[in-house]
Order: sequence, then C-alpha cells, then structure tokens
Amino acid sequence: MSSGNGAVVATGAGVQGGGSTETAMQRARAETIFAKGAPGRRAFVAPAMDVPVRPLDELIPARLRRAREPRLPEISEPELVRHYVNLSRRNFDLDSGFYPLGSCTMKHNPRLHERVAGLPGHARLHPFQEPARAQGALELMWNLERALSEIAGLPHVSLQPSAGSHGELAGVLLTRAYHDARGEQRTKVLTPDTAHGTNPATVTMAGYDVVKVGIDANGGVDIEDLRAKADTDVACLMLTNPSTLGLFDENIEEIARIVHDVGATLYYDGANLNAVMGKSRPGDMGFDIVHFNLHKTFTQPHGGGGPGSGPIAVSDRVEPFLPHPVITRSQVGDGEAVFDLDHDRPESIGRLRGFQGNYGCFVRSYAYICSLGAAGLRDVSEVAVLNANYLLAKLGELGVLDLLTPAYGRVAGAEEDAKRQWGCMHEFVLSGAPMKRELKIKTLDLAKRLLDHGVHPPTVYFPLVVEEALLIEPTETETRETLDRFAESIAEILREAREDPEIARGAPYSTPVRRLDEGAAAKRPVLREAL
Amino acid sequence: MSSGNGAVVATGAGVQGGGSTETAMQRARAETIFAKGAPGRRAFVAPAMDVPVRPLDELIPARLRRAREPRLPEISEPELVRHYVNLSRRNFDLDSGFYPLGSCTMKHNPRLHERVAGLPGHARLHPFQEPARAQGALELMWNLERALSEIAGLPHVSLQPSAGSHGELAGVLLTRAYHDARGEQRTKVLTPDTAHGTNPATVTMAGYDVVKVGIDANGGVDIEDLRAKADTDVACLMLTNPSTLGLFDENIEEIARIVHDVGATLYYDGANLNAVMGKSRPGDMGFDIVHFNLHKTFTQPHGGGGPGSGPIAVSDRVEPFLPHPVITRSQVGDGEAVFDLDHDRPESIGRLRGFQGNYGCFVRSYAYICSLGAAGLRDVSEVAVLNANYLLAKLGELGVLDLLTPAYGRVAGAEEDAKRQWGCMHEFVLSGAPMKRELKIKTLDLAKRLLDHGVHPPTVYFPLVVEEALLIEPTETETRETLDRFAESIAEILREAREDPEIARGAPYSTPVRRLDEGAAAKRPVLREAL
Amino acid sequence: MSRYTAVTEADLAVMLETIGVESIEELFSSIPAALRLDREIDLPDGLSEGEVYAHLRDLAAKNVSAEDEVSFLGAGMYDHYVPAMIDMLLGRSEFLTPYTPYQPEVSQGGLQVMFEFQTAICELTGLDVSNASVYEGPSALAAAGYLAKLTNKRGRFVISRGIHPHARETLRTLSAGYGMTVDEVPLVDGVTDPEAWAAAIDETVSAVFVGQPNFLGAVEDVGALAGVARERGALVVCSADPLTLGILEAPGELGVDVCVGEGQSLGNRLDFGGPSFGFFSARSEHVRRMPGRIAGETVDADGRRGFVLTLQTREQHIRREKATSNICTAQALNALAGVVYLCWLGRRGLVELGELMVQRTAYARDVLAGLDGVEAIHSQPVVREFAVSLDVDGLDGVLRVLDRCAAEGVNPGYPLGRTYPEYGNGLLVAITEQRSRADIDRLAAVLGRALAAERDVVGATA
Amino acid sequence: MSRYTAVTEADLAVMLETIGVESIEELFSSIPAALRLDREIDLPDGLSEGEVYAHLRDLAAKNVSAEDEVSFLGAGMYDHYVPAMIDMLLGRSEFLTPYTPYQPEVSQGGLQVMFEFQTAICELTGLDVSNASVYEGPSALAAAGYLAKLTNKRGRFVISRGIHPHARETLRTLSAGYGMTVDEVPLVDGVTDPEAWAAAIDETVSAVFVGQPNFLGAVEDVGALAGVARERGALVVCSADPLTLGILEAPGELGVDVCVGEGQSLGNRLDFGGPSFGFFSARSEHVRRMPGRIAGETVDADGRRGFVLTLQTREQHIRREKATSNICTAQALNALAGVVYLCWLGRRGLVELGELMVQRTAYARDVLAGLDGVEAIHSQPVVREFAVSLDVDGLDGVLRVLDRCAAEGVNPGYPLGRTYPEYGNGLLVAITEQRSRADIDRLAAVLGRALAAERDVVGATA
Ligand SMILES: Cc1ncc(COP(=O)(O)O)c(C=O)c1O
Ligand SMILES: Cc1ncc(COP(=O)(O)O)c(C=O)c1O
Repeated sequence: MSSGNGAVVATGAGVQGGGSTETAMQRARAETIFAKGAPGRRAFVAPAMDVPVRPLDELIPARLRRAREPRLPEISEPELVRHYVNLSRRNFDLDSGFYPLGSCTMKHNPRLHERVAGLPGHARLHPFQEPARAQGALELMWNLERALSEIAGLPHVSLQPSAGSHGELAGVLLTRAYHDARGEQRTKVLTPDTAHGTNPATVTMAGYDVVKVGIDANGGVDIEDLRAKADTDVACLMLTNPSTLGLFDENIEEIARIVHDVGATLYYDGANLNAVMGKSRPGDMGFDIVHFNLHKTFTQPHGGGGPGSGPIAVSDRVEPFLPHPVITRSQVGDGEAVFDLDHDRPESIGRLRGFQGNYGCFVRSYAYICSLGAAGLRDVSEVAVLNANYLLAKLGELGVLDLLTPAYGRVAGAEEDAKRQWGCMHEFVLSGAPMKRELKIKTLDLAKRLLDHGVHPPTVYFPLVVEEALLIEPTETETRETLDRFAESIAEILREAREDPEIARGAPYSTPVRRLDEGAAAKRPVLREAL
Repeated sequence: MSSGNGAVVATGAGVQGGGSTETAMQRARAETIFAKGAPGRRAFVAPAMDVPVRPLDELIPARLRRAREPRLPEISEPELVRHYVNLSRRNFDLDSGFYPLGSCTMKHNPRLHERVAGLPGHARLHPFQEPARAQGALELMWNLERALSEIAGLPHVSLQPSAGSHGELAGVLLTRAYHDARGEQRTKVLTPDTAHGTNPATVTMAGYDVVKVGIDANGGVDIEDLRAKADTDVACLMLTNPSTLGLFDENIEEIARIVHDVGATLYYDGANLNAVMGKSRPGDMGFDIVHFNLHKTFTQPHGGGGPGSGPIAVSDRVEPFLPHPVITRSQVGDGEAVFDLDHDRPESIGRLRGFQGNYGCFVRSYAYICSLGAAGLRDVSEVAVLNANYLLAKLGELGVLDLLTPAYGRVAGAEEDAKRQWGCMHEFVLSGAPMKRELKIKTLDLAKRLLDHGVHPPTVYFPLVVEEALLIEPTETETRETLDRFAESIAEILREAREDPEIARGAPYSTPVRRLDEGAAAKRPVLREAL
Repeated sequence: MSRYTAVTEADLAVMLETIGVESIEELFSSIPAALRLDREIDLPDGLSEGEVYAHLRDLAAKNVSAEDEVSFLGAGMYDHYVPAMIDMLLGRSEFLTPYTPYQPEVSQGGLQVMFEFQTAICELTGLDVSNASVYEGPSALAAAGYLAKLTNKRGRFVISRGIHPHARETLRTLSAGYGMTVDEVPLVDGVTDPEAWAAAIDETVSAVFVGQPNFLGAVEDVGALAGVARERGALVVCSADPLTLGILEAPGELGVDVCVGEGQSLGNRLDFGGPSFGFFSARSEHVRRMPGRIAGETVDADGRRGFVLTLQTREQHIRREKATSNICTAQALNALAGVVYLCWLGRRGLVELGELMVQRTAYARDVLAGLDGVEAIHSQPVVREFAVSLDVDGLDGVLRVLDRCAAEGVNPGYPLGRTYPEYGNGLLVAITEQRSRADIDRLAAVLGRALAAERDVVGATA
Repeated sequence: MSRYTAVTEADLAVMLETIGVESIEELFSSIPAALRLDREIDLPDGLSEGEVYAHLRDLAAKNVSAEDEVSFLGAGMYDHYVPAMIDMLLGRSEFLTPYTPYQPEVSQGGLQVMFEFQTAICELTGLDVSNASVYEGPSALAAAGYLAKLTNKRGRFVISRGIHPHARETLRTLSAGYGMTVDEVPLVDGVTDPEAWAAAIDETVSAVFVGQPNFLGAVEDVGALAGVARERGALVVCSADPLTLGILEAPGELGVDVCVGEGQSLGNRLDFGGPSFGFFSARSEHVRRMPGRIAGETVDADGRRGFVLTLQTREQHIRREKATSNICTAQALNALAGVVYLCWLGRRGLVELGELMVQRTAYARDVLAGLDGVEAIHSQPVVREFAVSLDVDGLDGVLRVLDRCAAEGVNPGYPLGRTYPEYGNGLLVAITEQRSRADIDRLAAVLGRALAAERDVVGATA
C-alpha cells in the first residue's frame, strides 16, 4: 500500500498468459514523506504544559518570531514508521550481501557494538559533564588512544577528527604549525597520482599548493620524480600505504629518507590500514602523522555515508601542536587512575570541531579492539590479504584476468610459468579496458550487471591512474564461498556479454529502479521537494 | 550472494531484447542455515576457562554423556547475520504494509514498547528474585491488573495465561473449580457456531463436552436454540462479543440471563475487545470471566506467531479459584506501598505455567495503556469501528459488495433506500460465494492476488458459518488513504478477474515464492532438514 | 485523534458521510443503551512518549536485576549472555510484527525459521520431530501429558519430584480437567528414587516424567528410568535443559518418547519469567498428535523450494473440539531467538559452553562446600547448578542470609525451602558462563560472611 | 580464525594452493623485512562477547549520564527525548551498514532520505538549498567560512562572541591554513553589540557569523545584524539551533546567506559529544560552492522517479585539489535521525515543543532568579536556555556548587567561566521538554541549598 515498495513484493511486470500481472502498487511513483499524511495528523504528543502560561508576546517579541510555520509533514506514527521501513528496503546493505567496495573496508559490523554504544551511561552522557563525573568515558578514550598508538607505532593520539578527511586536514594543519614553529614558510604538499581525492582537496583547504608525484611501473611512488620535486618548499608528502592500488610501496624507507631529508613531514593516509595491522606499523616506516578511519578498519558502521571518525597518531615532534583538549591520566601510588581533559596547550592548532570527537564511534571501535586483542587484529590483516589474493587468483583461474587485467602488482621475480603472477595486499585493481575493447561493455556496465547478481559492485573508476578501473576489497570477514560466488558472477557476466552485450548495458533489471539518469539530475538540479 | 534473496534484488525473470536477464542468484534454491558454513567456523567465543580443569570423566560419568555432538551449524557471525537478515526480508510485516487480518487486531506496534521492555531492570530481572527486590515489576503488574479490571468491568485479574487460548483453558478450569466447589458435576460447555476454533478445543482439553449453539439471522446467538440447550448440565457458555462476524450480540442481556439462570458461567472471549474499550464492558454485560489478548488489543507485537499474553479478569464468585500466585498490595498509613506474591490460595486451580506470566508483554501493554489513558483507549475502539464501517461503505461505493456480499450485519431498521444498509463493529465478514459463482475465482485467489497489491490478505475461510469467508479488520491505526487504496485493490482484482480469471488463479507473481503446494507438504511431511 | 490514530476532522467528515451516519456514536447503536458506558473509564490521562519512558524506567529501577548484582539465581531460568545479534534480529519489523504465517508466499522468512528451529531441536534432543514452539517449559510438559492421554487413554501420570515444581503443578492443573491422577516419586541423594519409581509405574500409567538435569541440578539416569516405564507401556517424557545437551546424552537415545523443555536459556532474556518458549519433540509416530504449529517443506508453482504450515488437521482452527491442543498463538519470536542462539553457539560452541559450565560449577561446588556452615545436598554429577544446605534456621534463616548477601550486591541463589520443605535450608546455585571464577570467589566470601553473621545473631538471641 | 573471520584449516589449504603460495606470510613479502613486526603488538588478549559487554558496561557505570541525574546541561547539546522509533530505524541494517550511495539503483532508500532531509532543512531555515549533512555544528560553521572565502576571496571574518566557543575556535583553526583574520565582536546585555558589530565590518570582510539563539540563550536580532553586513558585501552566516526554529523567524527571511548548525537536538543522542550532524543550507546562488553530498531527483531508464548524488563536480573525488571541500564520509545516519525526528514532531509539534520550552524556560528563569545569590546575566528573550550568575567566588565557586548539586542528583548546567572569563561565575541552564516543572522546582531547591552551603563555607573561612 506504500509507494516505498516493500521487501516482499517486487517491482516490475510479470506476465501471465499474455497479460501483465503488474499492479498499481508496483507501478507507483516514489513518494517522499512530504507527500504523505494530512493536516492535523501527528506522531508527537507534547508533555503537559505544567507551568503557568504567559502570553508569548511577553516572552519573545513578535518581530523575532516566526511568521510562517515550516511545512513539515503531518503524519501519524504508523505512517511514519512504514515510510522509513519501506525506504530502508530500497537500500543494499552489508548484512544482506557482499560489498567489496575498494578503499572502503566494508567489513562486518558486529551488533555488540551497537549494544554497548547504546548503554545510557555512554549514549546519554553530556559532553560538558564535569570530567570527574565522566571518568568512564575518559578512561575509554585513553585506552583507545593507547591501542591506536600501539597499532600505528606512534606515541601520541588525538581522537578529535570526525572522519578520514578531517584527520587529513588536522594532519596538514599540524604540519603547518610544525613548520611555523620552526620559522619556516613552506608552500607545497606532495601527493602521488594514486592519491585519494581527499588528499589534494585537503591540501588546498589547508592553504598549500598540491604538487603531484608520478608513480613507477610497480604503482609505487616514482622515486626519481619524488627526488626532483622534494625541495625545501615542500611541507609534507601524503601517502597511502598500501596504496590505493592495494600495493605496499617497497621503497617506503627510501621515500621517508627523501622526505625527511628536506625537512618535510610524512603523512600516512590510514584508509588501508586493514592490510597491515599487527604486521607493520606506519611509525616504524617513518611516518610522522597517521589518520585512522574507525569506520573502515575498526568497523564503525558506515551509516549510508557516516558517521565516521578519523583519529590521528603523531610523532613526538608533532605532538605539541595536537588539537586540544588532550586526555590526561594521573595516578597517585596505586590509587585509582584519574582522567582529565587538558585545554592548556599553548602550541595547539586549536579545535577542529565541537567537544571531544565522535565518542559513539570510539565506543564501538574500542569494543572491537577488546574483542579481538593483538592476535585477532593481526588475523584481521592476514585474512584481509589472504582473501584479496585468493579472489585475484580465483578470477585468474576462471580466465577473467584476460579481460579485466591487473594494472599493477606483478609479483616480483615470479617465473614466467609460476602460478602466481599477480599479487596484492588487502585489495586489488583491475582494468576493464580490454573488456571494453573486446566485449563492448564498460566497467560501469559490469558494475550495474553485478547488482542483478545480488552483490554490491566494487569501487569503479578509481584510482584514476587505471583505465576503467575496478577496485576490489573483499575484507577479512567474507567466506571463501562468497569469494567463489563473486568470481563466478564476474565470469558469468563476461560470458553473457560476449553473447549479448546489451544485457549488461541495460542492467540492472532486478533493482527497485533501473539505471538512473545522473546527467539530467545535474543539469536541472531538483534538490528538494517542492511544496 | 545469499539464497535468501535480499530486499533490493527481486527474484524472477526479466526480459531484455528477448533474452532472460535472470541470474543464478535469482534462481537459487532456498538454503537453510544447516546448508551453510563449514566445519570449524564459529560465531561464539567462550570466556576463558579460568578455573582448574578436571577430567570430565571425574565430573560426569561417560555413560551419561553425549556420544555424538548435535549437528548444529558451524558458521561465522557475518554469515549468520546475513542468513537471518535475508530470511527476514522474505516476510511481509505490519511495518511495511496494511495487514487487515480479521480477528487478529494487527494494529501498529509502537517502538517505545520495545525500548521499555528492553531496560535491563525489566529484561534481566530473574523471576525468582525475592519480591522485596522486584517491587517495580510487581507494581507494574498490579497497575496493569487494575487497568484491565477497569476495562473489563470485573474486579479480579490474573495475568498468568500465556495467550488467548491459555486464558480460555484457565477460564474453563475456573468454571470447573467453581462448580466443583458447589458440589456440582456439570458436563457440557456451549459454544456458538461462530466460535473461534480455540473455544471448542479448549472445552475438550478441560474435560467437557462441546455443545454447539446455532446463530440467528443476525449472526447472534440463536436464543431459542440456546434456551433449548441451556440445562443444568451446562457449565459455561463461551461467547465472543462482538462475535467473529464483527457484530455485537444485541441480545446479550437475555443470553446472560438464560445462562445464569441454569447456574452456568458466562465466558467472554476477548479477542474482539478492540471494538468496545471504554464503550461497554463485559462485566456489565454479565460475563463472569474474560480473557484479554495483549497481543491484539494491547499491541504486544505478534512476533510471527507469538509471544502473546492472555490475562483473565473474573467476577467475585470465581475469584477464589484464580491461578496462584496472586499479586498483593499493602500500605501502612501513607508509607510506600509494598507488593508481594501470594501463593497461599487454598482453592486455587493451581498454576497454568511457570513463574508469573509473560512479563515482557505486560511491560509493553502497560506502556500502551499509560500512553493512551482512558480517552485514548476509547478513541481506539471508536476509530477501529469507524475504520471498519468506512471500509465497508467504501467497498459498497465501489460496487464490490455485489460480488463480495456481507453475510450478516444488515442495519436494523434501515430504509430500503438508506445509504447505510450494512454495519459492523471493528471488523466485518464478506462472502466470496457470488464472486466464485460469477467470476470463477475463489476467496483464496482473491487473497493471493492481494499479495501482488502489497497488502496482507484478510483472514480467509473463517468464520466457518460464512461461505468463502473474508474477515476484514482494518484496526484503528490505519489511515483513510490506506483503506481507500485497499478498497480500490479489491475492486481492481474483481475487474481484472472479470476479464481474465487466470491472473488471480495464478497469483501471486511478485512474491519470493509463488503459490505453494500445501497438499504435498502434508502428504509426505518433511519437517526438518536432513543432515 | 489519540496517539496512534489518524482520523483528522476532515477525514471524519468524509468517513461519516460515506458511511451514512451522523456520528461515531451511531456506529455503536447495536450495543444496548444500558450497556453503553456513560462515563470515561477510570484510568490516568495519557502521557507523552518521554513521560511513559521515564515512568517505566523508574519502575525498572525499583528492581534488582542481573545487571545490578552478581546473581547465581537459576532454578529454571538462567542468566546466560544473549548475543547482541539476537536483539537486532528480533527487533526487525519483518520478524517482530507479522502474525502466524497464514500466507506462506509472504512468510517464507518465518516459516524457514520454524523449519530450522525444528531441525535444531531434533538435533539437540535426538528425536525425530519437533513443533515450532509451545508457550514455555511447564506447559510444554503438561502438553506432553495430553499427548500421552490421547495416545493410550490411560488415567495416571507418574512424575519425578526432581521435575521443576512449577511444571509438576502445571501438569496437575491442566490434567485435572480430563481427570488424571498424578503421583509423585521422591528423590534420594538428589535423584529420582529408582525403587519408588519402579513401584509407582504399572499398566494404568499413561506417562512418566523425568527432568534432566533435575531441579536440584543432578544428572538423572534417564535411560534406566525410561526403561522401566517403557516395559509397562507408559510414554516416557523427559523435560530437558537444552543447554546441557552438548554434554549430556540426547534423550532420544535413552528411550524417551517425548522431550520437552524450557527454552529461555537459549538466547532469551529473563524477563521476570517470560516470554520465552517451550520446545516439544517426539518420536515420529506421535507427530499427528503433537500440539502447535509445524512447518514443512514443499515447492511452489514454479518448483521452487518453500515452506508452509503443515499437518494442520491436528489443530484447533481445523479440527476444533477434536484438536490435539487448543494452542494458537505460540512463541515464534522466542523460538527464533532460540535457533539463532544455537547457530551462534554452533556445534563446537554448545559443547565448549557446556564444558565451561561443568568446570566452573564443579569449582563453585567445591569452594562453597569448603565454607563453614555449607553442606552439599547431594553428590550427583551436575552441569550448571547444584544444591547445598546452609546451617541456619530453615527457610527464614536462608532468606535472612540472602538479604545480607543482597546488601553486598550478590544473589547466592534460590532458597529451596520455598518449594521443597524437605530442603528447608537448601540453596540452589547456578553458574552460567557470565559468572567468572572471580565472581564465584566473591560469592564464597560474601556468603561466608553472611552465614557467620546470621549464626552470630541467631546464636546471640538463642 | 579470530572472532569475525571464517577461514578454516581446509579453506586455508585450498586458498594458499589456489594463490600459489606456501603461507600467509609470503603474501606480506612486499613489506621490507625490517618493517615487518617480529612480535605481537602490545594489547590485551581478545575477550568473549559477554566479557566485552561487561567491560563496556562497567565503564558506562563510571559516568553520570542524563539517565542518572536531573540534568540542565545544554550549551550546544541538549537532552531531548529521542523517540524509540529512531533507534529502530537507525538499527536497521539497511540504513546502518551501507556506505555512501555510489550505486543509486540499490541505494534509493538512503538517497531519498537525503532528499527529504534537504527539504526539511530548507523548510526550517527558509533557505533554498541544503546539503545532506556535514560533520557537526562548529565545523559546519567553518565550512561556511570556506564557502565565503571561495565566493568573495576576501581575507577577514567577523564573528559574534555569542557564537559557541567551540565554533569560534574551529573557525580560527580551519581558516588559519588559508590565512584568514578572525575578529570577534563582544556582547552587550547578552547579545551581539550592534555598534561594535557595525564598526568591525568593512569591505575586507568575507563573512560575518551570528548565532541564533546565541550561546547565552539570547535571541539575536539577526535581521538587523545581517543588514549591516550585506551592505558591505559580506556573506551573512547564521548558526541556528534548529529546534528553536518553530518559534524564531527563519534565518532565510532575515537576509542570511548561509545557515548552518548543530543537528544533535534533532533526534540524536548526546553520545558525549558525537556523532551528531551539522546542517548546511544556503541561497541557491551558492549551491555550486557547497560542501558535501547533495541528493537530487531524476528518472530511471523506465521513466521511474529516482534519486542520485548530484552536482558532484564540487567534490573531492572529481575535482580533487579544486574541490569546494575535502569532506567525504559525512553523517548520513545522524541526518536520518534528524529528518525522522522532524517528521515525528511534524509541523505542529515543532511549534508546540518550542512553546513548551519557552514557557518552561521562562518559569525556570523566574524561579532561579528568585533565589538568594542568583542574578540574571541578561534580560533578552530566550527559548530553552538562559544565563545567570551565582554569588560565589568565580569559576571555582561555581564548580563547588555544581559538585554539591551533583551529590543530590541534580546537574544545574554549564559553568560559563570555563569559556567566558567575563562571566566567571556564570551558569547556563537549559530546559528541554524532559525537564518538568517538578524538576525545575527541584533544581531551585537543590541549587538554593548548595549556594547557601557554599556561601556559609566561604564566609566561615574568609
Ligand atoms: C584512501 C582514502 N583516503 C581518505 C579517505 C577519506 O576518508 P573519509 O571518508 O573518512 O573522510 C578515503 C575514504 O573513502 C580513502 O579511501
Ligand atoms: C476469536 C478468537 N478467540 C481466541 C483466539 C486465541 O487466542 P490466542 O491465539 O492468543 O491463543 C483468537 C486468536 O486468533 C481469536 O481470534
């Protein structure tokens, strides 16, 4: 009865003895909540007005008051629930299928985390509660900082940034503060061609100029180009390692040397930390600043595009500039430890946001770390890498890699006839260029056809350095059967396209809507419901 | 990737330039959890063994121990979550659409109730906690008893029965105890032809013989037949009022007189209480015993077939026999009231189950009563009756009632040309007999075709006294728009059937599976997965 | 318009007009005037959502739950950890809000869950068939009695005194109607007295009932007890604690005809006693006399695998007074929790959890027995629960000790004297996986202190 | 295999064989040996789910939350009641677990929610366009600054001291990189000093920032302040409290260019400060410089209505160093809570809630002002928050008073001296609909006692 088609009744025409079996309900146009309800309906009931009522004019002059009510919906609670439950069913999600969205680490989100984050002692704690009465929260944050510090191999942590790119901005501003404190005016930040878009965008927002560094045949930083560009105007090199190609830069020590030699900082985009937890540490590689994406590596649910959390870990030389407040711990003898917030940080770059960061995310990620422990976190990275390599090999076995070719990642020193020609860390990139050439279907078509196979497509057209790119990150929480089935789906789509490329080009068919016209949306933007 | 097809990807074939676009995933056979996983996988991790471990043989002799492990699945947590999330999507539910299942009162289930029932102080309270440390629970149950007593118009309440039919059993056993205490050996219980199946089934389980009473032209108890059958062997008359035809028995006072005159008790099946809350009370009508279905009238969610709760309210003469324990309240001066459980009830029929009943349901229903208050509960019944009559009238307006005719419920004294010929309380019954005759589709076909319209069909083939019955209960929480759309769906199906009855006969088309072979299931029962 | 209704004034006008009446009141005209209430019922005014929340939270705060104390209460319901995933699944509208799957095409989720549940229960109990749930443990046992009565028409039940007192009483209550005699067999050293058992059973006995483990936590020799009964043609009903069945032999392997039990410990909350679920499994020859819903496998019009409710000719809605039970609404959602919990544990987890309980319980039994004034009530093998007696003055003495412990945040267990006068100063202690060694040591310390204090006081006033 | 992985021994063998390596370690061979850890990282062992729950619950119990005391804390985040329906919706896997809707065909749910959210925010603020959320309030304000900078390339911001101190500081931090000067305009009688404001604004000013209501709870004359700024070509940014916008005039009607704000009070929990969401709305001429995701309407191949992310050429993944913002992951789930909350309130509810707050806040202001030793800090109109000063010795005196009140289960509010030295003994008191008249009376009693006690002690030691 609702235009948000429910789970159980599929949209679209069926046929029965020649006639369509489609019903009005299946044909209905998507209606927003603003088109529902009726004047006078309500879900909210206000608590009783239990104080003496004074004329509003006495309290707030009419000229400051609202002349025209906001036209919010007027809707009953049952209608409201149905609307959003039905809308939810028009989403694909991680709890219903495979979601190998490269660079995003779509790993299982344990429900334990939602439970503990929902405890009123966490969820209804006011951020301005006096620290003496928020000791549990501060202890949790302290413990999380210590764990992240150990994972990164860097001594100091700030949990404040709200997401990865916010962490990046913090990192570049810290770099600026660091150079400022040394009386240096640097102007450039280096980013490799494989960098995620947030890296160069951040650089600009922090008032630096982006200088791009090329990549070499192995997908790593082009050392010669780096050397050429690394001068004393360079404030920082931002690097993702493993890179967005899913490859560990084997020259990382050399890169660190070059960057440090010119007095610049080395920034680690931690989006791919899931590949190396407990195996290798950015701090040990020579990085000064690391951001974590708690919503990737530490399984804060992605929420349809947030919330996230982007803590940063930094080296001693950067520490004085950290955003305030910082959490402190003190203990007299073996009395109870006392935690506090220190605002008195004269060299701090200041705040990046209100309050202490996305605490609700901290609770979840801390629970995750408690569940897994050291060995568990190492296992995460080992299986993440194992799963990616297995999927790559499986695609090879099915003959897929002729049409979807690995762009980088040839195994160093592999014999011509060795089984393993291609390798990766926790994710890998394929190029759909041969497929496009030979089968006349694009990576986008492949992706859309995958929807009919009940999987979320990998990241497409990123990284930019690979033509018709497909960036595949299976994560450690998937089973071998799921990887096998995904590989078979890809093979099946290619087989099908060889027979009839129109099928992929017209895909998807089984989704709540078919392919959407993004061009039209941008050309004549309709960004809100007209009322 | 899962055989439980998700929400987003619909099952079934599409067509594209002649070829099928159906994928393997869409064709996949439903797999149970026992077909998933792999030896060695696990979701559960045990807490550490922190005590000294002794040889098991020392603790439990081998001959008492299990020889062969139960073959439970071995599955990872992510797989487990996906399996059941995907299964859930194969259910239709009240939060996604209209569910006018007659006699079941499928009203909106407020989420507030889940929240309060989940508070650890309720949810983790042990039933054997000493009453002094369970005062909140006992107070809640006391308050709920008082509210139900007021609603029923009967002074005493026991919350113990687990569902409606359990309440019926309690009621008939109370009747037996009542007669026993008076030294009478009665053998028969009367039930009208419109009775729900649980009524006669209960009578047998309680060791009585069922005697059926006919109904009159208005669907009420046939007074003459009742008079003929009401003798001193009769222990009780069980009645639903409004009846399962959705009609209030106008002769109820007379019926009560007849039953009481032979010394029998009058039992009120409260399944239809949603029609009369705050409007009329069973106690005032002369009933001795009433059961409530908290999962109907008081919005305990139905859970796919329970849990429910079936409290009973009784008159003074039945009170001594109530199941124990009963809740007591005492108060010294204006000190705090103290609640306790009284087990010392010498005439009690005893327990009907463990502990104090389905407390979790009490919490929800009590919250509901607190939310609505007296006026709100009255509004519930008024709107329930309004909605049902409106829907009936709307179907009339659309010309549906010629093919789906009201079997009973002609409005008393309505002029020939009066607009309102048919009336009902909170639900009404239509007979599909004319439709079957003229359009060659059965009530079952209509019901199945309704699935393609995104609604749950009404109750079908009950009550038994109406041929090809369709029992429609919209409830008070539905909007007029929803009722209109439902009426239009019915009209549309009839129109469609006139053109091509095969469509309805082949329905449904858009559901996760098509019409299922129930005969085969019963003939060669497969009741568990073979391992 | 109240909280959950949606009839606006405009709606009302249109609706009354469409119906052809002047007022809502007119719709109630079939109710005789004398029976129409001329006042509002006597209840407080409605409250806002936040106010109701606050009220229910305040009531919750007046309870001492297992979240608030270290609790060793068991005696039929156990404080096992309920994995968070279960809350999520049970909270999904798709499982929470539909009713019994009368329309299988849009209920495959619920039906498949039932089928999986039946499979899991059969695996646990070692029996052939299971239904999709009954209300809870004690009434499940009574339902088994009714099945026996339908099967052999005999007039007597014999029940071990080791069966949960609520179940014994429920059997009496519910079988009174159809006229059964219920005889109880006493315990000796914590288990059913085999001689009294054998003596009690003859050819008039319809069914015998034994608990595994029994109420005192003791593991019964079910095979031996069953043997005697089968010889005399009585049906053997075992009421088993499902979470012990990774350790203890499957009842189905021991000559049991019907195995029932309380399902709370399988992923259900304590909830002050309910809702939980009862399970009901039996040898296949009894399937057509089983109570309740049963899901079965079939195919759809396109040959796709699917599930439906089956063997419905047993049920009240078809057979009415000839039905094998009157049950209609059962405990589907709780049974869902049960099967998800079993899958969460998994094949190995069930055994590991059992072993952890066995070892910790053995440890606790030793530690408590080492306390001054504590003695074991029996020496039988146990899994997660054991009985001791306290050297105090009967039930009242035990209750005073419990009060003292409660003040220190520990709940030592169930005072047996409440239901077993013969163990007037008994205490039944349950050790779930949520009670660590540290918790057990704390129990010992607190209980020791409380006992000493109680004996001091009693000594002083004596 | 750890908690959430699934590679059995058999899997491992097959997988290594398929890959063509001997061990997992081999897969890490691209990491230089010197950088490979030769030890386990230093963290405690993993725990079972029940143990982790218990640990996190114990930590929670060390906090005093709004569930545990009667709290009048506000100052940017407010203890409004979050309807239970929101928990349910946010807990649905379909909303909780997907990422940004990169594949619109299977993300219509999330995209439509964004579109609805944008509509609701535009209605609230009276502006033309809204994005789908930014991180939170203060960074939203800083983002508005960046938009102004991109728009007019001027080098100076003027900000009212009535803006939340965290927002003022965030603006400073984040605009330091691109070299802005930030000048603050002081308050007089609780609102932005109009003369100092006019004096501070000239043609070098890129944007001005005013809060509505401001941090002291006072309603600003936004229209007048905006007028001055517009005359001099500066963009006007208003940081508004969305839940007051049923009562206060829409910023869009008052000459504001960009309206941002903290969304927590719209159906989000306190969560010790996050996650919540920031909203960002503007006049349509600014749409192509807005930060973050924006959903737009379109049609599919069959002409069906649908939604997509649009105007992406503003964004980092397309425009990289030329993007209008670096934001990627935002706060979609929190914004969902926001729009559901607004629909739950509905058109009338927003106003009714506002009126309830206004009346109760007026009552509380009167009652507190009647206490000995309490004085109003300003006399401006307020909606749900007001500032008083306590006759004690500066911030330390206030903190001692707060400690005393906490011991009685009452949290009177935010000690203004923490961020406003000029109101060293100030207290900011917030009245949400969860604080009844009885709560307010209790606050008065407890605060009165605490003040008296504090002054006694200080008097005695003086
Ligand atoms: C490599 C990389 N860097 C940075 C980011 C930005 O992180 P966030 O979305 O948390 O701001 C992402 C996120 O997709 C990423 O993949
Ligand atoms: C009229 C009537 N009576 C009794 C019952 C039995 O109630 P329960 O299912 O709660 O046992 C029902 C339930 O459908 C019913 O409709």
